Amino acid sequence: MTRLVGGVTLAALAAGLVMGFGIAPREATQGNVQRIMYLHVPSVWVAYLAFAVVLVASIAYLIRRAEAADRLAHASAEVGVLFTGLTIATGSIWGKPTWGTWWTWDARLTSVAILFVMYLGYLLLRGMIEDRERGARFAAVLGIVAAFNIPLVHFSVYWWRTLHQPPSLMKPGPGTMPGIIVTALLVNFVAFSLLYVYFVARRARLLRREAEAAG
Amino acid sequence: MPDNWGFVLAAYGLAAGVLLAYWRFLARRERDLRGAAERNRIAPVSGHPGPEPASRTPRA
Amino acid sequence: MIPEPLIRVIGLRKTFGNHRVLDGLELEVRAGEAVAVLGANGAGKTTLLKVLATLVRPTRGTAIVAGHDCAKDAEGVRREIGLVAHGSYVYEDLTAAENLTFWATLAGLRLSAAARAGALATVELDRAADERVRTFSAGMKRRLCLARFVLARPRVLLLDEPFAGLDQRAKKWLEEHLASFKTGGGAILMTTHSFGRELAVADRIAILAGGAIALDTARGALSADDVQRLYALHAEDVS
Amino acid sequence: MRRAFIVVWKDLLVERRSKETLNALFFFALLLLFIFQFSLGPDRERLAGTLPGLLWLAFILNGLLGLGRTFVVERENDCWEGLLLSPGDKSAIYVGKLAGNLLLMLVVEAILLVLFAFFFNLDLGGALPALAVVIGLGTVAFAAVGTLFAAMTAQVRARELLFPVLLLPVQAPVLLATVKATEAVLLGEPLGSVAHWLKLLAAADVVYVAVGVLTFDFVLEG
Repeated sequence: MTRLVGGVTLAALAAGLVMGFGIAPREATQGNVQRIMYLHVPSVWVAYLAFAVVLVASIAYLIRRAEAADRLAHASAEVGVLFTGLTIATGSIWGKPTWGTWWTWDARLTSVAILFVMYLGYLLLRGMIEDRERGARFAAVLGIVAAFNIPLVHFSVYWWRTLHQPPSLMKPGPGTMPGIIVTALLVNFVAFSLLYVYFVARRARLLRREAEAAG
Repeated sequence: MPDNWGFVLAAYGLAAGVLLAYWRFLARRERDLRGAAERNRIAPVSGHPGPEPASRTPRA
Repeated sequence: MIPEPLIRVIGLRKTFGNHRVLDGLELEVRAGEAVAVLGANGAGKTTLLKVLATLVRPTRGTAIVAGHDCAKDAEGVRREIGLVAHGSYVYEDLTAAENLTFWATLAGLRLSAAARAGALATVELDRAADERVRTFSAGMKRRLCLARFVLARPRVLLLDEPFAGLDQRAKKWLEEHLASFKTGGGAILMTTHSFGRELAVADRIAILAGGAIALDTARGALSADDVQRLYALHAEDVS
Repeated sequence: MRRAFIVVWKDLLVERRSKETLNALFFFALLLLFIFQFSLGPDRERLAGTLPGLLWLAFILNGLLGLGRTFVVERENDCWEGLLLSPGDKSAIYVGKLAGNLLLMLVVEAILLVLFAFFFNLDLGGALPALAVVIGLGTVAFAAVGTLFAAMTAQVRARELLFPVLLLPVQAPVLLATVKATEAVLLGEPLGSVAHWLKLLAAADVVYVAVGVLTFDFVLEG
C-alpha cells in the first residue's frame, strides 16, 4: 500500500517542480528567487498539519489508550519537526537575497522557530523515558499543551514584531497573487501533503514493528 | 533584480537532501529490524526470569 | 453461602520490556480470609500487589477487587483497598497527627479530632501523635500507615512483607490487628519470603513461582518446616 | 476544594518545617542581582532599557528552580503512589500544588522586585498596581504549565535537564507578552495601552490551567 502512495507522491512532487519552475512565471520584483516559495510555504502548511494531527492523536490516545494513536502522534511529530526545520532553512535562504540577512526576527520565521524548539522537546521527552506506556502518556499531554500554545505563539510573535496594531492572523495569503502562481502553489501543497502522509505511514509502521520486536 | 539562482538551487537542493536522508533513515531502520527479526527466528533467545525490575517509585 | 471473593485474578500476565514477570496467574481471596503469597525475591510478588493496587496496568488477563476491574475502574478499586508497601506514605517533616489529617482529607473523609485520636490510639501511637515522623521506627511508620486504614475502613488490605523489620511486640500487635480485620469481613493478601510466624495469620498459602501460583493450599496444621519443604518442592523445579 | 486546600496546607507546613525552598530561592534572587551587575556592567542608564527583560529573566530563572521542586517532597518521602491511590479525582492535587507554587513564585517575585527597585534605583510608586496585574497574569501561566511539567518530569531520570527544555519554549509567548507589558507599564503608560497583551495572558492562563486540570490524572499515573 505505502509503495503505491510513494509512487503517487513522487509523481506529485515532480508535477510540483514542473509547475514551480516551468509554468509559473518569473516574479517581477524578486526575480526567480521567489520560486523558493513553492517549497517554503507548502512545508509550513505541512508542519502545521502535522502538529494538528499530533493534537488529535494525543487526545485519542489519552481517551482510548490505543497504541496506534500513540504511534501516529509520534510519527506525525517527527515528520512535523522535519518540515519545521525545512521551513526555517528555506525561509532564511530565501531571506538572504531579499532582506540581506540569513536570520531576521520576522514574525513568521520566529513562530516557526518556537514551534521547532517546542516539538523538538516533544521528541526529546519521548527519547528520555524508557517505559513505553508512560512515555506515550506524557508525550500525549505535551502534544496537547504544545498544540494549544500555537495560537498564543502566533499572536504574541506578530504583535511583538509589528508593534502595536494587531495585524490579521493570515499570512499574505495566495489570494493576492495571479492565478497561475496560485495553481503552482496548490499543486505543491498537494504534493507535500502526500509526502507527509507517506512519511508518517512509513514511520508509524516502523514504530509498530519495533514495538512488536520488543513486545 | 538579479535572479539569485544560486539561492533557489541551494534551497531545493537542501530540501531534497534532507528528505532523501530521512527516507533512507526509514529504509535502513526497517532493514535492520527485518534482519534482527530473522536472527531471532533462527536462534530464539532462551526465555528465563531475569531480576524483578526496580519498584515503580524512583529512589531520590 | 460461600462469601463472595473480594479479590479475583484471572489469567494475569505482566511484562516489563520483554521480561515476563507474571504469566497466567490465577488467585481468589474471599471475604474474611487471609492469603499469604510466598515467593523468592523477583518472583513477582510485589508486581502482583501493584497490579491489584492499580499502580501497574496488567499486560493481559483481569484483576477484580471488590467487584471493580483494576484496569477499567481504578478509582472504584482505590476506594476499597489499603496498601502497605515498602514506601509507607508518610511525610517525615509532619507529625503523626498531621499525616493522618492530610491523608484522610485527601481521601475525602471529614476527620474530627476525636476520630483522629481514636485511630492513633488503635495503632498505639497516641503518645507520639505530635512527634515528627522522622523520629519514628519502621514499625511505628507502618502502624501510622495502618491508622489511615482504620479511618478509611477498606474491605481489602494489600500488605507487602508487613512483618519485615518489626520487633516481637509489633509483630504480635500486627497479628491481632489483622485477625480482627479478617473477622470484620475484610480480605487480606500479603506477600512474604520467610516461613516464620508471619504465616500464622494466613488461612491459605499460595506459592508464586515461574510467574504463576504453583501451589495454593490451606495452611491448616502445616508447620514452618512443612511449608519450607513444599516451597522447595514447587518453587525450585520451576525457576 | 477541601482536598486542594489540604495539599497546599501540607506543602506549606513541610516548607515551614524544612525551610529549604524559600531560603534557597531568596539567596538565588540575591545572587542573580549580583550576576546581572557583574555581567552587564554597573552603569544604570544602559541597563534601564533592558530592565523589564532582566526582571522577567530573574523571574523565569527563579521559577525554574522553584517549580522544578514541586514534587520533590513526594519523591523524597516516597509518597507519590500515596497521592495516586487516594480516591477522588486527581485535579484537586494539581490545583493544590498550583496554588502552592503560585504563592511561592509571587513571594519570590515580590522580593526580586524590591531588590530591583533598590539596586536599579527604580521608583515603582505609580506603576505598582498595573505591574501587579501583569506579574500576576504572567505568573499564573508560568506556574500552571510549570506544575504540570514538574509532575511529568518528576520520575524521569534526567529531570533537571528535561524540565527547562520542555517549559521554556512553551513559555515563549507568555514571556513576550509580560516583558512588553512590563516595559509599557514602567514607562508610565496606562494599562489600556497593553490591553491586547493582557488579553493574551488571560487567555494563556485559562488554557494552561484548563489543560493542566484535564490532563493531570494521566501525568500522575506515573
